Amino acid sequence: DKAEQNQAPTSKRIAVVVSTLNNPWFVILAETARDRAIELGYETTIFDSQNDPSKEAAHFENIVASGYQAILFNPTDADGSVANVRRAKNANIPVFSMDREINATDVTVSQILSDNYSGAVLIGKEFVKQVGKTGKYVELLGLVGDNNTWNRSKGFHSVVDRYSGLEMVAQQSADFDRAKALEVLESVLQANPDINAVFCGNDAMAMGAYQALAASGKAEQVKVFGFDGADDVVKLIAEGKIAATGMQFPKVMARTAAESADAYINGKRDFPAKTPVGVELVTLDNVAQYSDFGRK
Amino acid sequence: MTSSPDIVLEALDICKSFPGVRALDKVSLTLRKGRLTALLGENGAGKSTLMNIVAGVFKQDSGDVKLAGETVSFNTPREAREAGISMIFQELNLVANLTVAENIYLSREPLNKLGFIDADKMNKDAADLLKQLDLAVEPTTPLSQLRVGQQQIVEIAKAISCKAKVLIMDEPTSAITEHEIEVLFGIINKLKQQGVAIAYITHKLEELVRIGDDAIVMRDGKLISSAPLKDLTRPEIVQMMVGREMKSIASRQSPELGPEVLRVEQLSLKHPQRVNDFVFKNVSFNVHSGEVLGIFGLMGAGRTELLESIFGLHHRQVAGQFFVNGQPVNITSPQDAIKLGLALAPEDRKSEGLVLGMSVQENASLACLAQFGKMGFTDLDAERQLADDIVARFRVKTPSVHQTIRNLSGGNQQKVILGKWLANKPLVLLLDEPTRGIDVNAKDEIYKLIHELAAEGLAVIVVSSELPEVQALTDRVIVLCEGRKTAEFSRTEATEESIMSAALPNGVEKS
Amino acid sequence: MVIAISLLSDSFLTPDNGWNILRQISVNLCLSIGMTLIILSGGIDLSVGAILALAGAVAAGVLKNGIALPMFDILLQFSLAGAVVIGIAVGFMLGWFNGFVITRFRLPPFVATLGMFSIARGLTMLWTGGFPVTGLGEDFSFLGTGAVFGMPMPVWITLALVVLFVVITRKTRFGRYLYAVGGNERAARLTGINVNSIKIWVYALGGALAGVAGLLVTARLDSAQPNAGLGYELDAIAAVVIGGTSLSGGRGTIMGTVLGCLIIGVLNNGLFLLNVSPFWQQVIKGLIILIAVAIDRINANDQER
Amino acid sequence: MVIAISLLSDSFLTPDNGWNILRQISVNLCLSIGMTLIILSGGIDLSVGAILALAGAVAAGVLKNGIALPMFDILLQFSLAGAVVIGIAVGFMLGWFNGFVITRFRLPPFVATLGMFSIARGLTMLWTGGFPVTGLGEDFSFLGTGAVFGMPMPVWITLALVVLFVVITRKTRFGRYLYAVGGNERAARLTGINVNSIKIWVYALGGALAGVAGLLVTARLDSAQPNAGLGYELDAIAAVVIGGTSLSGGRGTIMGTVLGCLIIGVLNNGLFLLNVSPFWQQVIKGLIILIAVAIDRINANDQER
Ligand SMILES: Nc1ncnc2c1ncn2[C@@H]1O[C@H](COP(=O)(O)OP(=O)(O)OP(=O)(O)O)[C@@H](O)[C@H]1O
Ligand SMILES: Nc1ncnc2c1ncn2[C@@H]1O[C@H](COP(=O)(O)OP(=O)(O)OP(=O)(O)O)[C@@H](O)[C@H]1O
Ligand SMILES: O[C@@H]1[C@H](O)[C@H](O)CO[C@H]1O
Ligand SMILES: [Mg+2]
Ligand SMILES: [Mg+2]
Repeated sequence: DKAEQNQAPTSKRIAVVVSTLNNPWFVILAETARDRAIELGYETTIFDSQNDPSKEAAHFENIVASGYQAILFNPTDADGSVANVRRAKNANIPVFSMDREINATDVTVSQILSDNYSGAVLIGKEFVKQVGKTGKYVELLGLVGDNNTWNRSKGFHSVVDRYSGLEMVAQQSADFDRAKALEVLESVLQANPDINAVFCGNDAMAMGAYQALAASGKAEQVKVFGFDGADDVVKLIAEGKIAATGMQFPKVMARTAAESADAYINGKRDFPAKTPVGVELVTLDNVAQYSDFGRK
Repeated sequence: MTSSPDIVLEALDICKSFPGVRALDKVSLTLRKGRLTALLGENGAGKSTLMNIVAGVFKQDSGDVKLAGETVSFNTPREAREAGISMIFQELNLVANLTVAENIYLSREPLNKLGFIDADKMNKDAADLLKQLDLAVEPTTPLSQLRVGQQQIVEIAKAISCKAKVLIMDEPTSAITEHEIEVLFGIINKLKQQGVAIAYITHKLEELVRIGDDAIVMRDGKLISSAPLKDLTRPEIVQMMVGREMKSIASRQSPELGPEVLRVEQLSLKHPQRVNDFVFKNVSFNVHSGEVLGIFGLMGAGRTELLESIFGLHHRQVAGQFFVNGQPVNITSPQDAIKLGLALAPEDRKSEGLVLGMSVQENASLACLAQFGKMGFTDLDAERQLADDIVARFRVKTPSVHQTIRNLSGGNQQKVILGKWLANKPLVLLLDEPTRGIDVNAKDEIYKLIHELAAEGLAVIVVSSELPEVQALTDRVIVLCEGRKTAEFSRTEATEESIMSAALPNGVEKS
Repeated sequence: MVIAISLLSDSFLTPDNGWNILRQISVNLCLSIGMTLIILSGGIDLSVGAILALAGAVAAGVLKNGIALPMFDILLQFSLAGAVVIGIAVGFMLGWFNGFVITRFRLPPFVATLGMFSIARGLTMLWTGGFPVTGLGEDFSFLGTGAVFGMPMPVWITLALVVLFVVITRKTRFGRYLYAVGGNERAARLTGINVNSIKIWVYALGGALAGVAGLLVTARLDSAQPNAGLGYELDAIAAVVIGGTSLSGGRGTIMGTVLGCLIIGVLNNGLFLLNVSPFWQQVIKGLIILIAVAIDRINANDQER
Repeated sequence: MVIAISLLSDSFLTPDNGWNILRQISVNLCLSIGMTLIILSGGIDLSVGAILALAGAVAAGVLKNGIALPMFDILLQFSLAGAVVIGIAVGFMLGWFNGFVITRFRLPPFVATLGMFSIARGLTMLWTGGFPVTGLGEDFSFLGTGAVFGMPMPVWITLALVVLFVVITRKTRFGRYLYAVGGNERAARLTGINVNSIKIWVYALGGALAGVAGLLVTARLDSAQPNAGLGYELDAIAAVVIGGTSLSGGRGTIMGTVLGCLIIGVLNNGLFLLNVSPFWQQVIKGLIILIAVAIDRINANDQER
């Protein structure tokens, strides 16, 4: 096709397009994908979409124009990214999405996904187990424009809302950000000093929430639940200070994506449309098996 | 009330207050067809305020304005203009980044059939107008490239181009030279013949002989007199303005000259735009302790830039040598100049001399703040003392030293600037048009001050465009013409004819 | 800069990449044209990115779902053209509100538009519930992804806007007044220009252009994202300033802004093509902006003196 | 506003919540003090948020890992005080660089600091590799979370800075020159003030204060986040402007800025206390900013005329 005719590639190239590098979780994802692709013999570049589907669109255009062989893709948005991927598909560049789903099955070769909803269901169940059937809690949402925010929130509520004794006294956004979570919880605690638990849409917010609680001497009384499996949170779970988190496997997803792309380039064509990578519940009981963002 | 047919505009018992100031207290004014009415009074008497009310800029607190017998009330200057009242404001009201023609026709641009601005017609009309006014600039020149005097002429062009029935001119001649004044007077007389009623504010009483018909004199917001000019003598007018009798400027005695304090040799400044051209070239002169040296020249002769160059402003473009107390020195910035004992009161007080948002006290101490207090802290009491001293010594009219300096009249602002520099105990004082826009009384006070300072041993260099001022003030005059020093006169040689002929470019004859 | 990048990467100077760059700058250019007007008039607008998001979301919403008026039991359906008009109208109205607040209550434009930023972001979230509006149909997508005579639609649209606003700024009274108001507001007022009305129009136009930009973004992605346009106001201001327009008003041109957008676009594109790591990209981009504008300044100063 | 919130929520007017609000505004206040100086001098600084991040990351990095000098085979270890000094010094130097570029090459401050924004963000990513630097020890955390005599450390630190800079702006020559430069740069220059040196100092101080803010953020989170301070520059500018400082320079006070920060802080806190939905929060916040500043304007105008 056109791109390939124009640019007789000097070497084999793979692009890693990541939604943002402003969050270490994605840095791990992107760098693991890159490193694996390099190991497999590709020249590899990371493109940072800065959480903006339009910037992502620009990356895809540039990638198409300069003739990469495959794209390892972490979308900015399930819907907003569809048109971008279609553009690559039309140029015959295979796209393997990682972590986040996109709402179209026909455009990617394969989606290697974190099952956010199910993971949050697991957290919800653990929440009921640890907090009990009555109590007050706060939910800290991630970026309100991000669909993982809502997948996690919905998964969690699908369980917890069945218990009418569990009252959500505040639901606020802290943008997946540690500093914001700290401030939001500080304020929320003023109005609700008697809460029993906090559910956070990711671990950065769980850390911020934990710090707010620790600072006001409520860390013992209030249970914190996170999502991701970040380093600090895993450590605090081991110390019994954070209740649980949903462990995602960014490194597994990234490696799988890179290896699939390599297989595709070498002629393989049958890939499952979706490869869900389960989210595992990490609690004090099983924390020994985990390190940051993965199993030991 | 008798209304005669030649009355075009009447203002009746106008009152207007600003916070803390009663700017107008029952002032009335009548403008007649084909006659020029002068508004006279000291700085702050309320002349501009009255005219701003007539032109729709301010609203009066009470009183009526009648145009052709009808009471009118304008909400904007545009409404006034559409009713036939056009005003040249005291402060330039031009847009620096537009061209000359664009400024003249701003808000009245000619349009072509498509509704777009007809630039060709506009430039052609502007060119005609500029020719009438004898201003030799292209209509397409950006206004920012014109000097203040030329801009003032553009302002005049703008006002007369709307063919108004009433034309108000607030100090139109304060920034232009003899030649332009001639041209302007010609136009004024023509407009009068066409029946235009003119209100004219000026501090240059001698102009009135040439163009004036009637006059009102104001003091502290009150009307003192309203009469035909032929019934008034100059001393009477001045006395009414000031409220007391005034001695005319004491003629300057030949001073005791001290040693030479400043000498410049072969000073040249490259032209900002034109390669290989100079704003001024190879200018040399010196000045002694106790001496007042005048620098005369026509508009654009290069005097302002000469002073600025001495003060270290254009040092990358300047060639030549400076000597202070006989020693060769480098002056590469105003700081250097100040350290060597120089002080400059710039031409444009408001935009260059003062921080308008600061108080009298803060402006007064700005040049010598380092003298008060230690370790970078300012001793506010000492600062206050300084400001009080300046206010007392120079008789600055201000309610308090904490008054924002923007609210002072021009003469009083100028006194603060002088005071600020003197606190620094300079050797040489550079004054660029020190009395522009300043009333007779304040002017006289500033002359006296300058002479006192010289008597105390200061060297003073005064740039002025007013011949009488140069003659009254200075001990020696050098004349610049198109950037060259064309003559140097001692006090006795400095006659009007000799100075003017040195100032005029070759081949130009003055009518 | 262009030369340096082309020497370093063969993919840079290809026609394809040329269209790429133009398509990529079209949204920023759209915002930057409005921002130029606003800055020329002596103001600033921090809300254009937020208005972009709201306009895109509203247009997408009415196109997809219409507007239900429960009290009359009516569902208004909108054609593509209707949705486009509504999107632009939303931008226009919010911009108009900016101008109204700035002139009526004399709020500093910085504060007024910062307030609007927050309001429009919130309204977008309320309108969309935080979810993108997707599946807007081929016709609408065509605006963002189609091409006519080989030239991408967004480029056609922005080209038309550039021409329109070059004419407006250079040939019309409105354009002239814009410069006058920004250059010397007092003089403009005393000369009889209705300064407030000019300002309100300027912000309203800036808003309408943000509406157009919102349509372009939405059409390109076939999806209205609730957090679209985050930070775009700074990109637009940067393009305007790099293009030589003075932030204090009265001086600058639309063509300068086009150049500013091109510089930024070429820079972004070139750094990717050169395979610079994303972290270094930021450092280099910052340095190049500094150097580009510094060179511009040095040249300007040489001419001035 | 305070009254309205207290009527609506009992938790608002408690001493605890008072400390809470003060602790929360301390970072913004720190940046805003610097921003006040910069705006008073007639400039603007878009890089303070980015400088905050870099300063925090560098301080955390040297505290945790020291600096390795491979060519001398030395590992420099840093005490807490050393790390604090280094953090502030990093801020100071970047700010100095801003001032240098602005005065030496006459870049518009907007562009120069936008360039620095990008550079400092990139450097932060390069320094941290995109990962937070965590586990900085009790002593360091104490700066952010501890309290002395019941008053939180960040509040002590910012209080000291407020006092210091109130004195500097009101009592020192430097402060006076600041107002003069911002009020009329040319007149200041003609009066013999070294305008360039004042400006460089102003930006350097702004940078140093961003460094302090970076330390506070890092200490409070016990972690230097690479993306710390995103968007904080706008919050700081907003606080300064809401506090009555004119963006054109020369007019304003530190105490006004303190008030501006308080208004924003009370607003944020109150909206959380009332558990307003995040979507509505943005709308309400925008409206309240508009209304607060409009009322301020109306009062000011009443006094003026
Ligand atoms: N906008 C204003 N706000 C406050 N006070 C003002 C304002 N304009 C003028 N004044 C005051 O009103 C009085 C009259 O001022 P006005 O400008 O009319 O004087 P003027 O006779 O034109 O003086 P000059 O010869 O210096 O131009 C002065 O005391 C002045 O300080
Ligand atoms: N901004 C400028 N742009 C272009 N030329 C200028 C500019 N300013 C001054 N000049 C030129 O410099 C020369 C000297 O101007 P300058 O203002 O020093 O004259 P002056 O004798 O002080 O006149 P004035 O009576 O207006 O004060 C003139 O030839 C003028 O054309
Ligand atoms: O899956 C990722 C991570 O959880 C991150 O912390 C926030 O964004 C989500 O999409
Ligand atoms: Mg006057
Ligand atoms: Mg001059």
